[in-house]
Amino acid sequence: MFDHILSILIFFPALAGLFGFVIQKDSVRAYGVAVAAIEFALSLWLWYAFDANVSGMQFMEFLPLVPAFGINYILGVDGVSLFIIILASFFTMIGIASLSDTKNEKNMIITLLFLQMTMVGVFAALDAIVFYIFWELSLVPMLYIIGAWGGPLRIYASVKFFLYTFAGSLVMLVGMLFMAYYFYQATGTWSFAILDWYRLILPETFQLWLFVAFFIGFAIKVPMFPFHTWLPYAHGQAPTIGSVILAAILLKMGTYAFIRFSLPMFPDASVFFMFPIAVIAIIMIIYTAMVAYAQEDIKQVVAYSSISHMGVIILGTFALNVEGITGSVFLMIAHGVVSGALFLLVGVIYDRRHTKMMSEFGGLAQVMPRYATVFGLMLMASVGLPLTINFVGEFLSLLGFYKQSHILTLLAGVAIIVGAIYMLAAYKRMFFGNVTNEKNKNLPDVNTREWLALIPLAIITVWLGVYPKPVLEPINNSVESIVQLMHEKSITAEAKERIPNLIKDAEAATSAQEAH
Amino acid sequence: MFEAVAFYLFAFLTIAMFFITVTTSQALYALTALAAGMIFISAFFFILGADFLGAVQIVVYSGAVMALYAFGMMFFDTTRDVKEKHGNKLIVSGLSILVAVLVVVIIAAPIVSTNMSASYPMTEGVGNTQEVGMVLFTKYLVPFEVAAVMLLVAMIAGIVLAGKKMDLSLTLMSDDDVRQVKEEENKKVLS
Amino acid sequence: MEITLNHYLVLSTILFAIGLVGVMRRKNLLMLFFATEILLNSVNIAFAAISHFYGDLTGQMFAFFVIAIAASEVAVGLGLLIVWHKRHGNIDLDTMSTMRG
Amino acid sequence: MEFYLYLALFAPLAGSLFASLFGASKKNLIAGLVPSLLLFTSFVSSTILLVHILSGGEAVHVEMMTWMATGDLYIPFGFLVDEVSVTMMMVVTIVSTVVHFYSIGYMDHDKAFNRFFAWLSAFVFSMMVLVMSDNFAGLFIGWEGVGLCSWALIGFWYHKESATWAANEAFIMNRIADLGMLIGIFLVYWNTGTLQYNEAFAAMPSLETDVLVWTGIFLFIGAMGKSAQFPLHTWLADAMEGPTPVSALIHAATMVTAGVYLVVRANPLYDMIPEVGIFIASLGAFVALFAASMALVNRDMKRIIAYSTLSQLGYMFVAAGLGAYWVALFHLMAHAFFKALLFLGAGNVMHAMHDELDPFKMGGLKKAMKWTFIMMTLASVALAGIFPLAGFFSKDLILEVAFIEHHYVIYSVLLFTAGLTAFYSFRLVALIFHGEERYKLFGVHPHEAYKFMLIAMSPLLLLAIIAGAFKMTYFEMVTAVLPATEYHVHSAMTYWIMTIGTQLFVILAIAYAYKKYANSNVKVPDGTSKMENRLCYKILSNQYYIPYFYEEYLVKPYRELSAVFWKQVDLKVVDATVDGIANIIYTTGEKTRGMQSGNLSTMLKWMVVGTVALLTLAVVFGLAVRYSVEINAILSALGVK
Repeated sequence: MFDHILSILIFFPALAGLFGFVIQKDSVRAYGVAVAAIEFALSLWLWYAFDANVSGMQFMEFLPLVPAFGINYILGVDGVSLFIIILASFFTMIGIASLSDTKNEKNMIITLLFLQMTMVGVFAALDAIVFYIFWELSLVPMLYIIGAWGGPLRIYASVKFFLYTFAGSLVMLVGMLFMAYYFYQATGTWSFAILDWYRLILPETFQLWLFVAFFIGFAIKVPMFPFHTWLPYAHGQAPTIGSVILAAILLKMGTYAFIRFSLPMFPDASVFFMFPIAVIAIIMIIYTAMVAYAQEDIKQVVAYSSISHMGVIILGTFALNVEGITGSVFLMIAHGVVSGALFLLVGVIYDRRHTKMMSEFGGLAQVMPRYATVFGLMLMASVGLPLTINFVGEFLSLLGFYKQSHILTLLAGVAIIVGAIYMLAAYKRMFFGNVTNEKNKNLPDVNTREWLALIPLAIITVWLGVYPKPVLEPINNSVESIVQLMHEKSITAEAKERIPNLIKDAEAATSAQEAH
Repeated sequence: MFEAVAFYLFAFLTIAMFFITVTTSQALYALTALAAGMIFISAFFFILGADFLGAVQIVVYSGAVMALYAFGMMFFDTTRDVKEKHGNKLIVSGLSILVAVLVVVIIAAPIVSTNMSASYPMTEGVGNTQEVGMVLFTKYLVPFEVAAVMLLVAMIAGIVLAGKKMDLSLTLMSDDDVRQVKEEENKKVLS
Repeated sequence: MEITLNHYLVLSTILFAIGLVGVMRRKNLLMLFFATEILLNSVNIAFAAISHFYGDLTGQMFAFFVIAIAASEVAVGLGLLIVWHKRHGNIDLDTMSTMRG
Repeated sequence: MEFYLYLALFAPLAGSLFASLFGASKKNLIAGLVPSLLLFTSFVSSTILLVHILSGGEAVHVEMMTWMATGDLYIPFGFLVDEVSVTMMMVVTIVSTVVHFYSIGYMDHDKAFNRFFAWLSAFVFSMMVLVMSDNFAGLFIGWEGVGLCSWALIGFWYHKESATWAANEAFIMNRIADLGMLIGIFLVYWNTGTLQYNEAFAAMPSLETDVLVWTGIFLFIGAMGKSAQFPLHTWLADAMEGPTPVSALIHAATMVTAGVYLVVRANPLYDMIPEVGIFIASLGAFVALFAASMALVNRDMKRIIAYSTLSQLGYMFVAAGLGAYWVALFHLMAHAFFKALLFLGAGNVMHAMHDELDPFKMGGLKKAMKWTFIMMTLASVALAGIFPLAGFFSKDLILEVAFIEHHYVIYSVLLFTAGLTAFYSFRLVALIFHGEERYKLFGVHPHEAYKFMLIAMSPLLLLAIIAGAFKMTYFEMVTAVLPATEYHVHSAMTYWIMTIGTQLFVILAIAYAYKKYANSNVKVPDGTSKMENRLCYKILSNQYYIPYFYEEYLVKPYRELSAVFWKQVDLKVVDATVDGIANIIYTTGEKTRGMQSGNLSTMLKWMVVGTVALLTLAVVFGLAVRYSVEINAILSALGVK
């Protein structure tokens, strides 16, 4: 059975979702939680069975779909995707468990289960077409979640979200088709398998064009400045659970795809575009942080802070060395946990007051001390305090990029300042001061169901901040193999120089030791 | 010399007939002129040695198609003019000529660049009809059969479309019945 | 005075233009069908002429199929025409605006 | 010994977690007592470690577990107890134990008693991590940790707008410096390949001077933030919004000295780059004078002490910058004792005066608060550097260092500042405890603090008095790891002249302060007196208009720019562009909709137009293919290809 663990992980929730249509309305939540819990257990088993010392793909599955054009159903995980899959199943579980009372609860839970299928599918797919299918499919449940359960502007927001990301991914599809065509030209056989594409060395001009094609698709998903404007609307209108999943998992698709596609396939183009992208990332970091500071809606603050953090992830990815990429992958997970938790926390107060405007609050620390504590913890994690999960990722990302550029890292490091500014300002407005609004006087503190979601997140936040090794190690091994591949594939002298050669370095190190 | 005279004569006649077809406001004139034009065209085919094609042209157009049009016109009042608003004539004729020139250029281009060779050369001493038969029933057999099926389909379609309520004869019905039938029709249309 | 391929092609062009003029300016549906016939025939002339001057039968074959298509088109077209006339009592193009977007 | 190390380190954490269990419940004495006792345990463990080190034992070095490991980077949770860190540990544990016990009394009536102890112990834990870590990353953990706790404790009374504002200001300003620190850490890593102190410092001599200078500068920027050096100094005075024990522990004795500790810890680096050292020393001297001048006219008891702290930090940086690391550390230690004492005394006064901070509204309190009066006076004497109290030994040493290193400008600045220090310290003492009992005007009935609070303070008093006696023991101990430069003035004559001169100068300043403020003519200033309208008074009392400048030219523009970015740029440019593209497509559809009039004739015309277009394309491409050779020739002639 466990030979097909990935397929099971992908299709089990979808099948269970289909089955969910016949479940009684009263018991659907229990059913959803059970399904998600089984899925989470399976993903944990995946982690348990995962061999951290192997840098390549594991649990590979292969099923021919259109052999004539080399389109096959190929799955596999490595250290980069493993934890995002676990995170996806984890968030679906706690998302369903902590779902506050919504209309059409049944539809919501079934939609979430379908969404889970697409999320796991994206991160497990090793065939470009399969990847693309899941990538696009993931839009549908999200569109539905925003459009059906969203706020007053939900139609505008969901259509914008859908069309924007869809337009970007069409460009990406063109890139994929051309890549496959080029592969055909070079080898005489068609293939959409990513691992086959890894082996292909492209001329630099092709790399540049293909990189741009893929970049547009990914950048909109991330979202990178200036393609980010769909995100605040989507977050602003989406229900809590939608925001949580969107921020925690869906945004990671873009950054994950950079590591899965852009870097190993186009190493020279990556080096060529490194500085422009770094500049964009810095704009993302500082500009969106400032925009976040100006917000009046707490959810928008968190939404813009997501963009700001994604900037750091991008920067780490384009550090093109092991430290930076490992850091960015770790930060993906960290940001997933922290921003997911922050959105959940915003949802907690929204459920009570049905408003997200910060001016409506103030002095909540007196009324809801436990809530304020958890919020404070997540806020500090978001700000990147050491011994919280975010710091590890941010530190490594910036550390990695420092190798490439001093000045740009200095600018990007402003993230830790501006991040503190908007977060603390928001916290101050919401929690400090006296309770001025009558409606806030008798708010109940966090209830059991909310604790159910928040406690695991808080534990992860601290645990992985103090002891990130179990996660960092598998990521590190996979990233090392990617970096080595990039170094070997690169053509230009600049790329050879910018991307470290791990084997040579290792040999040099051992010979130096021997010399001692 | 004979060829030239024949060409110019028939060319003039064809153009004239077709010109009448597209300009006259009387449907009956147009129909007649079209039929004449079709027959004159067949003359070109004979001049060009495509005897079989010429024969087919006369049979199909002047016979079948024209008869069909004639019958068709009996269904409606052809004497009543359709009021025709005419737009900018310059645009219409300009566009027409442009398209025509382009089509000819495209058709003629491979010939002008003389990179075309006969894939089914005409054999000497064999009649055109025989040649046509040879090619049509070997190389073009499948398209030929498809065309046959298509014609059959078209025939059935024509009958079905035009022949609804053929069992009712308006001429034999009383005026009230006709009115009733018309009302039913209108209802259908409105609904 | 030799009659060359070009003469035929010019003739074909002229007839095609006449046909297009008919297509564009007639508002009577029946006339539209007539104009279509003219278009098809003008091309047939070109086919036959090329076939002749290059000693290749393909042109003639093409012309045959064109004629076959023309015949089918007339059959179906007239059927539709009649249905339309029964419904609306006229065959004026300007009244046919159900495809308005 | 490892056991004591872990005990010293984790006992405060355990205390913090214990207290936080009661975080949201009512005041519970247990929540205060247990952390205090645990801290006492930590203090005992530190003492055992100190004894171990003093008796010539090896430095205790443990590696608890891996923190981060990726690529070539390897960061463990490693802890090192050597001569320097054990000194810091002693300072931290002594002061914090005292402050903890004191706080049980001080926070007696506060609703958030439990929360206070949770944070206070958490702070001590962070501080211990900071001083005990054996690598830069661990240092940074503590560095940020103390920042967090400082934020939470400054904003402890979060219902006060000023408190939360000050908390955020402190955190953000520290973050600015932390960025410098982080960059410094990156520099260390990429140039030496490690973040362990010993390995990194061992690799440094082979590096280029440029790199070392930059590393030194960036690390020092980090130190500037924590130690509130100019221009990042404004948060320290505002941080006085926190409870007074917090000010005593964090903003006088421990956290603010972390910057000095960093420079001392990185002494191998700063030894190699004397030019940066000079900069540090000059900045320190400047801050010493600058802060002292602001303390002269301030009318807020706690702020005066805060400025004095700032000024003393300047002294420490002078010593550290000039390479006299052990002197800096010694002054750090002595200062921690008497300054914490001063603050706790101020806390007593505040308690007695119902949180009144203006010393002009007090006066004559020595009758009501005898013990507090004695303690504060002695602390002030120590601060002023009068023989034989602690301040004399440490502060005079710094003056000597400056003199011996031939930095006479720095020396004279520091000497002058010493006079100012004495003046404002005793201005405060005089205003509070001497003169007329002005507080009666405000209907306050002062009372002495709880006995056990006074007892809790007594160790500090003792240390403030006798700390100087340990100078030689201390010197022998720390010079095992720090450069052992002894500072002796060449001729005994000069030495005596200097010492006695300084003493006289200081005593004169004290006498002047008493003369001016201890008499019965002192009135509560109402903004009309001649002095208050002088320009220099205004500049000083407005802190050189620096907070005003920051508010007007940094904070406000940032806020406005943020609003502009959001309202104008993000919504009106970036988002509008996207919507604009969508709108173009939408309106194109809307406009061309007219084409689909449904009129067959029109549509036929359009069809013909389309045919024309397609056919034209066909012809053009056909021609292009046919004449491709010529076209290429023309293009290449034009230089396109």
